[in-house]
Amino acid sequence: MTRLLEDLRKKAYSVYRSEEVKLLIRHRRGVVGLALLTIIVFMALTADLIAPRRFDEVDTALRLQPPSLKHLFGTDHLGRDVFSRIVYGARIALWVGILVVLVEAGIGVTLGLISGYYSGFLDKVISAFTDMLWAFPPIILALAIVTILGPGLTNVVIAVAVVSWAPYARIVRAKTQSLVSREFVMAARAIGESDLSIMFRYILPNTLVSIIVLATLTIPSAILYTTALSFLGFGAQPPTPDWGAMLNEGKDYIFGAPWNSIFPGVFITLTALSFNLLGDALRDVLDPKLRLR
Amino acid sequence: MGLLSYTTKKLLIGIPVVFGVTIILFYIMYSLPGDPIKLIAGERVTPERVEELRRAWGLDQPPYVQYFYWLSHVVRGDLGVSIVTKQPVSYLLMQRLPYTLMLMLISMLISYAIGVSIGIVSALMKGKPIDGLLSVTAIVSYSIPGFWLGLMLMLVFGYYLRLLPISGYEGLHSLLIPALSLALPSSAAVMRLMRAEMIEVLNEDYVRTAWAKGLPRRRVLVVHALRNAVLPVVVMLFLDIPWLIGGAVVIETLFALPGMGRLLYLSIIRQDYAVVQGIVLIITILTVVFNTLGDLVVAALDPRVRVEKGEGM
Amino acid sequence: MLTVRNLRKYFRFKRGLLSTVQYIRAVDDVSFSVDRGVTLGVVGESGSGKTTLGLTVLRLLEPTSGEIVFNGVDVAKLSKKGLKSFRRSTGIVFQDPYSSLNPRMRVKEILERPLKIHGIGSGEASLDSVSGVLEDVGLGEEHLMRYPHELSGGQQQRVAIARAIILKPQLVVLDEPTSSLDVSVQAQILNLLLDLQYRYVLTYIFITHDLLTARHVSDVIMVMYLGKVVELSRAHELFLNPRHPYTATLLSSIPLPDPKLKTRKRMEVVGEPPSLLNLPKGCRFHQRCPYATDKCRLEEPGFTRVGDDHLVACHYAHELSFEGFTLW
Amino acid sequence: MPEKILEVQNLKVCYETGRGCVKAVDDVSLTIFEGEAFCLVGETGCGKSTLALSIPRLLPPNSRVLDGRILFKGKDLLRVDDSELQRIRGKEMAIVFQNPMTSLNPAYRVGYQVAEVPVTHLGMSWDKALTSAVNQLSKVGIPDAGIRARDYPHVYSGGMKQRSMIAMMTTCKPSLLIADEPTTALDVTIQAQILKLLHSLRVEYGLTLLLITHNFGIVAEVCDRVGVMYSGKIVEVGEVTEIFDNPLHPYTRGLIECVASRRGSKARLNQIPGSLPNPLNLPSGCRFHPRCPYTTYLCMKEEPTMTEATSNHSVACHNYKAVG
Amino acid sequence: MNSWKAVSKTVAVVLVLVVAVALIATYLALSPPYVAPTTPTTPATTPTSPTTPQLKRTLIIAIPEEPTGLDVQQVTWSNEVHDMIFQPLVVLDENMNIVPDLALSWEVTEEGTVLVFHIPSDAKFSNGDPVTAEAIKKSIERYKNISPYAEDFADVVEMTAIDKHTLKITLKQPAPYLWSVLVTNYGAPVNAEVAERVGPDVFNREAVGSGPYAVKEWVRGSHVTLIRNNNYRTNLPFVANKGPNPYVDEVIIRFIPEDLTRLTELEAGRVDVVRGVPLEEVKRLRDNPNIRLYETLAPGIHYIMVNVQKTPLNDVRVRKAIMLALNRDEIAQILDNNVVPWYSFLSPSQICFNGTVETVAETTYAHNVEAAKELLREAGWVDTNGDGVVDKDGIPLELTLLSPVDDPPLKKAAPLIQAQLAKVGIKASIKEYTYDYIRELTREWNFELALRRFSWADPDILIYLVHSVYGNYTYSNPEVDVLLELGRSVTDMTERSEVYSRAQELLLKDLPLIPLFVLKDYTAVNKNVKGLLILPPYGTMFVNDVRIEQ
Repeated sequence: MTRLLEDLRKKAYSVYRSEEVKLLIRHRRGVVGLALLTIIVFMALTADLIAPRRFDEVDTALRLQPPSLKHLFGTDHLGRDVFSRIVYGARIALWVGILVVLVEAGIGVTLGLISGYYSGFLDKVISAFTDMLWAFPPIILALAIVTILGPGLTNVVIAVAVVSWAPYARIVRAKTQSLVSREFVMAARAIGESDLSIMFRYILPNTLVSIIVLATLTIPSAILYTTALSFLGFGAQPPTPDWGAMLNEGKDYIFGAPWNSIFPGVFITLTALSFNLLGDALRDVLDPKLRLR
Repeated sequence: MGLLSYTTKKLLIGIPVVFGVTIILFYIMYSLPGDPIKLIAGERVTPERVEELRRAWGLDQPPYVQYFYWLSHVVRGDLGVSIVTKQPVSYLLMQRLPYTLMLMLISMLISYAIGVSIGIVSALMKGKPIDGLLSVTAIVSYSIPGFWLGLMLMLVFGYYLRLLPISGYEGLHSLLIPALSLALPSSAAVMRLMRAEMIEVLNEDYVRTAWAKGLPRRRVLVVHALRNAVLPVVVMLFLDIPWLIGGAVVIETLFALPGMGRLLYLSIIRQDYAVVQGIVLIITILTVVFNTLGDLVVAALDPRVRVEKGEGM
Repeated sequence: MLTVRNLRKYFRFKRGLLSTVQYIRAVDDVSFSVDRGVTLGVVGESGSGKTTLGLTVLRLLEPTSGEIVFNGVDVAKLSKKGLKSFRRSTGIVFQDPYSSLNPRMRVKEILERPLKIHGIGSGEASLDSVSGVLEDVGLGEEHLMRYPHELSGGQQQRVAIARAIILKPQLVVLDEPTSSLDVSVQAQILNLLLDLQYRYVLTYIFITHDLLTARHVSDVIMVMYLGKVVELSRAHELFLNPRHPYTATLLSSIPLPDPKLKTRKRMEVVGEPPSLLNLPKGCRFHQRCPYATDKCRLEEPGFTRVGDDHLVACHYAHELSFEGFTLW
Repeated sequence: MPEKILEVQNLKVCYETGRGCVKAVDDVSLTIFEGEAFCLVGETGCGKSTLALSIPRLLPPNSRVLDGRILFKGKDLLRVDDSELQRIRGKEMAIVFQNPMTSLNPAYRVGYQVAEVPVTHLGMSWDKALTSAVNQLSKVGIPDAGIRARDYPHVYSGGMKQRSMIAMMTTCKPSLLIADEPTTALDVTIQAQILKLLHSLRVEYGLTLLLITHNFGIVAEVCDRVGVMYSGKIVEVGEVTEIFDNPLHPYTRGLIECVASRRGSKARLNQIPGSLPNPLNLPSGCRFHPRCPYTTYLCMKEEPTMTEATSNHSVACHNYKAVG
Repeated sequence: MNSWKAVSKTVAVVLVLVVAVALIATYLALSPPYVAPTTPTTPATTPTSPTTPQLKRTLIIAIPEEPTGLDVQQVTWSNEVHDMIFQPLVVLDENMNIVPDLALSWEVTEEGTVLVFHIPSDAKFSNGDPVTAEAIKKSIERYKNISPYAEDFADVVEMTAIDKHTLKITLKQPAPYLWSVLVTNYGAPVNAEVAERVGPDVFNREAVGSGPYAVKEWVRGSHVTLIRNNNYRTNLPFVANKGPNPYVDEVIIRFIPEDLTRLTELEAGRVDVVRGVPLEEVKRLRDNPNIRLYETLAPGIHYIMVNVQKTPLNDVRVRKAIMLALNRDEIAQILDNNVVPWYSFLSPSQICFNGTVETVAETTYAHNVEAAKELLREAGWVDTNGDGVVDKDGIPLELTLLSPVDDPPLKKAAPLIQAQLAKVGIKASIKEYTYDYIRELTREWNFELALRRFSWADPDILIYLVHSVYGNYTYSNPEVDVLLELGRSVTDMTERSEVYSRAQELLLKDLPLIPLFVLKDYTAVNKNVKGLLILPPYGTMFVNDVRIEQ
């Protein structure tokens, strides 16, 4: 009996998944995004193998060499190999992007769930707070927060997350509100489910798709924000091969050694692009109605 | 509801937002590490002198006293004096604001002109190769960091082609590259929204009704579809202000433009309380005003908005 | 078994920032009682408050005032704990079967939740009662591991019914259980509901806008208009001898599936129901009633008993007859 | 014999989905005569709305007409150019949709939306058109039409919106009015009013009505002739009394019998077992055979074609004689 | 409802108006600050002798920062504009000797507690008021009252005008450091009478001094136009022209904060002199045949401040290891050789600089990885686990290096320093803060290694860095304290230099600061500008002999 059920479960699950996966595969842009992302993830995972040198290996004799076979992307003002730094930088970009999203989703989803489920005073307070955040140029707030916390990647992650959870709160709130009036929530109450159980068993799972899609779509902006902060000199500490920090260092040599600025930017763009393409595809397939703003 | 009371109401709602933002900011500035007085005092100044300066600037007071002091002056139109340059904040702002406004205006013109027109074209060509091409272009430009784009444009137009000034302000043409770097990523967002809205509206029942009535194609597309599709884009136009200002901070810093964004960046670094407060106050007020303007425009365009929706219990 | 007295459910409604609070009187002073094993049909058009009534009776909405006495206990005053045991003896089925099932739960989990919450059975035992109830509603074990979207509309509604009866409740509220289903499936579900009622001696409150269905399943029918009960009667009697002009209009408006009745003389009303926010004084139907007098415009009618178990809320319940019309 | 006003021949329409083009209307032929009221009846997803919308070519963009002809007054609508089509729509052929709530443009006043029609088709000036719009609105029973014409649609009730739609669509006195479930979203009392309005307009303008519905009650009340659809096919066509008194297709029979009628009470209803077939996975042979009590081996193997049972009654069933 | 139709129109009109007004307003607002640089039309009038080329009569100088005020006694920092307006009593020549400017001569008596200045009888402020002993006294009194640096004259107990042209300053104690104030424009007399009459705000806009040029117009955000002060007289020994410059009628000082723009303006010929040349551009400018680069060494060094209170940095061997681990030539290389590697604590542009100290330091602490490792080993730091980082008692040698984001040379050097330290097994992690914040952290002893700099012509600056009381920092050595205090009172310059050399020797043993380099200051000048003199320590420009050929 149980055996049979287990088999059934697996089968049902695979059917359910495969349909969406099939749709995703048919989504050409999504596949391109996935391929790009795979390359970047591959870079990040195998950095130690594919990077010809360490990211912090200084050799002043080799400084500001243009791209060549030996140094694919040239060298920077300290004679570090730009290609190697880019490869190691992929780790940071991915790590930062995902961490920011985890933190901001954590904040946003919790607040959104609470304010959507308990309408009334709590909702008004949270919504007002969200609105206020919305009206505030995010980069400025992030700048101020980083200044308080001190520079460093972790602090940048916190700062960016703290200023950008609003979309999550809004979307989860809206979804929750629409779900609360849905009949299955009413039915759950009719069988005696508690509030907490309703929130986590009935509402959260149904917002999950939106959250995942939103997460994919906010990773690029997280990356763009953190690199912007690094670019302004508030992010990763040298010699971390953060792409934004590389741009910050490279811009002094923009005319003499433009490769120092070109390549980090290209890779920031590619990473953001891969997530954007993937997120778009996910949205098309999973949650066509989702709006970011 | 009358126009006046509607506007007043919307503006009244904005007041707590302005207060909230300034209070939060004040405490943030207060908790910034480092001591602005020591920063301005320099290397050769004695501790007694530091204390004297601190008293003179009122920085020995608890933060809420400082806030109310600041607020009471703001109400009288006095934004205070920059601790670094000793110039009145309002003077500094007046000097810088035009550049930032101009930058924002130009970039908004560019991004909305590009975004709206391409969005419409793309929506009407939905599913055709040209739509795919435009959409991909949009996603790509959406993924480019504005500051890097600025750097590249600077390299190409300013250095290689020597067409435009590299940085600094030498006249309106100096704003072209910065505005472009601000506008391109945002135009992609506009285009995507415009396209999505247009496609959605084209699928609306009332557009089908318009076709069924036998109206000419242009009338259906412009009068019935576009009119409704453009609404969210207009809303976005007004809601985008904070984002644009945020972008201006980076772009102005990169291009060394004498605008408000760069002043803000410098003032945060130098902990020039009064200037930061003043700029953020202006930004928040601008945001609230533009949001209200946006609401008004929406209300003018969409008759449904004027009826207040009720709330259940 | 269930007696409802003077039940009211108002919704607050605020216009603008400073304007006064208004109330939507969705259910206004409704009283009735239902005996065990009986089906009470609640009939009305949209905005009549019939769904709100159903939800309020089960305290899924908090009543504004009034009593809901279930097995001698006032449900409206129940504590959290008491409410839980009340939930155990009641069930509800909604209109839209898909929307009433959590799309992220499998059928098995959907049906197990009530057992878990109320601490009934575990493991094999609960699985047995799940399989049992599935069989009752005409589904098999192959459906256990499915997600709701993998089922057809009829099957979904069967699952919803199974969830409502798995705790062997006494009272089940059926809120338009068939109206979103295909015609050919409606009959299946109605038959199922009747079978279950017979087998488990269930009491139904059957909410519908479809008079034909109401007549088919109900013993007693209550007609509602804008939050008020206008007529309450045995089903048979109501259809044979409607006494409220609104009931007569409703009956007369049903398109009957018989081409020969095409040209029957009908009872007609003018206009559309007013907004709930802007209810007329006096009888709520007077603006549309062809028989309305000044009395109707000023005075709200109370109930008049016109026969055994037949109550009508009309000033002229005794006078009016609709003999000139072929209502039915 | 009255003139044929509309003739649909072998129409095939499908919808693009992720899994190929799914046929919604499959090889349907249909003739409608001038002045009559023809009903297409069937359950959700049987293709009746697709059929209706394909006539004025108002299908959504993800649909495709694979084959067939739609002859309206002798012209093949599938092959006329856009400007010609524009002249036909709203002038000679009108359509009223299912959901009045979303069918009016929220951004314009109702009077304006009605007036657009005469301005477009009759070359009327806006001033005159607006006056005629008020007349038209009062004709369909909008009280205080002069004032209400200046309202925006969102303040109208559902019934009034549907009335305005009808007003808009009948301004040019079209010869064919397609009504796609015009009352499904409305309450019974309002439904009765709208049906009455349609009837009176038919009498006044002599227009031909193609009504799409799933409600057999409405069929009986409104129509002269009926076509019953099941799973993209027309399975039975005939005069309304014929269909009700002597249904030849087991599906038609089942449907009529399973409707809770005036007769029974608390008795078991006759029911059609099972549910509608999935259009992605249609049964072989006759599409109804898995649910049909009369199924034979032939039904599973071979798709039945339309046969004329009597002069005004055709059916697509191998065993119609046994059913009747 | 009808009002809404009106609303939509009103809104449309208002919007159009707002946009239009905004456009016009911004355009108007943007126009004035940008003044097209006036290229003075060649005077068609007097073609001087055929041998002398035609002269341009306006010198245009581009500087990065606009002064906050023109009154040198009210500002916290002064610049080229003040140099033009004001004239110090004395200045430093290129060998750091004090030479007369406004003053004719001076005497130091009573063991350095009395200074007597002789003022020329024809000395005048630019407005014609005579510069008398009384006027200078008033000026210094004003300085003591209102300047943020009033402390500078704290040791002055009495000032007396012996006669109209002789000023006697009595000091509490010998104060040789006072000279470093007097040689700058801070110590230059202002016309205190005018200042008193017009009030501080107006004087801050229209300051009056006795410098070679006088304020004509200050366009905020753009430039200051200065006109020749025909009352100007100087006693500078190294200039030929002791009166007003006959060749340059006007000096325009433009404020162009953007480095590249400043240079573009120079290359386009719209500017004659550019101050604050970004180091990245030096190479390019050097290759430009039309431009001459003036190079001066900064009056101070860039260094690593070490927290000598903290283990393991309290061990002098570790500090010496760091000193030896650094390859200053490499640092200079990545800074495009715009710095001079440095091993001691005073730069050649500072008073009391002694070249031998530097030579000795250089030989002692020349880059030597092995020696550094050996010192670490002696101190007990050995790499036992093979991770490349030396350790002791299981604790790896990890240090935090504070690096200022807003000091480009130090910021760039930081990762290289990190890499060089890694070669001897010291793991340094960089933390970037603003320069000012790092200064605060060091004051609070909340640091390990901090990249810093100082810039002041007088060696007395060291007292603020390494004195156990005045310095406030972590280092304390009574011998050094004594020497630095002595340096404040020794008036004889040779003797004083000796004192500071001894102090440096002690510091080189203790290494509370680890010197890195001395920065080169560059001024880019159009080759047509002849006779310009730029002198250390501050790169002060002397335009007395300038002629601008066309």
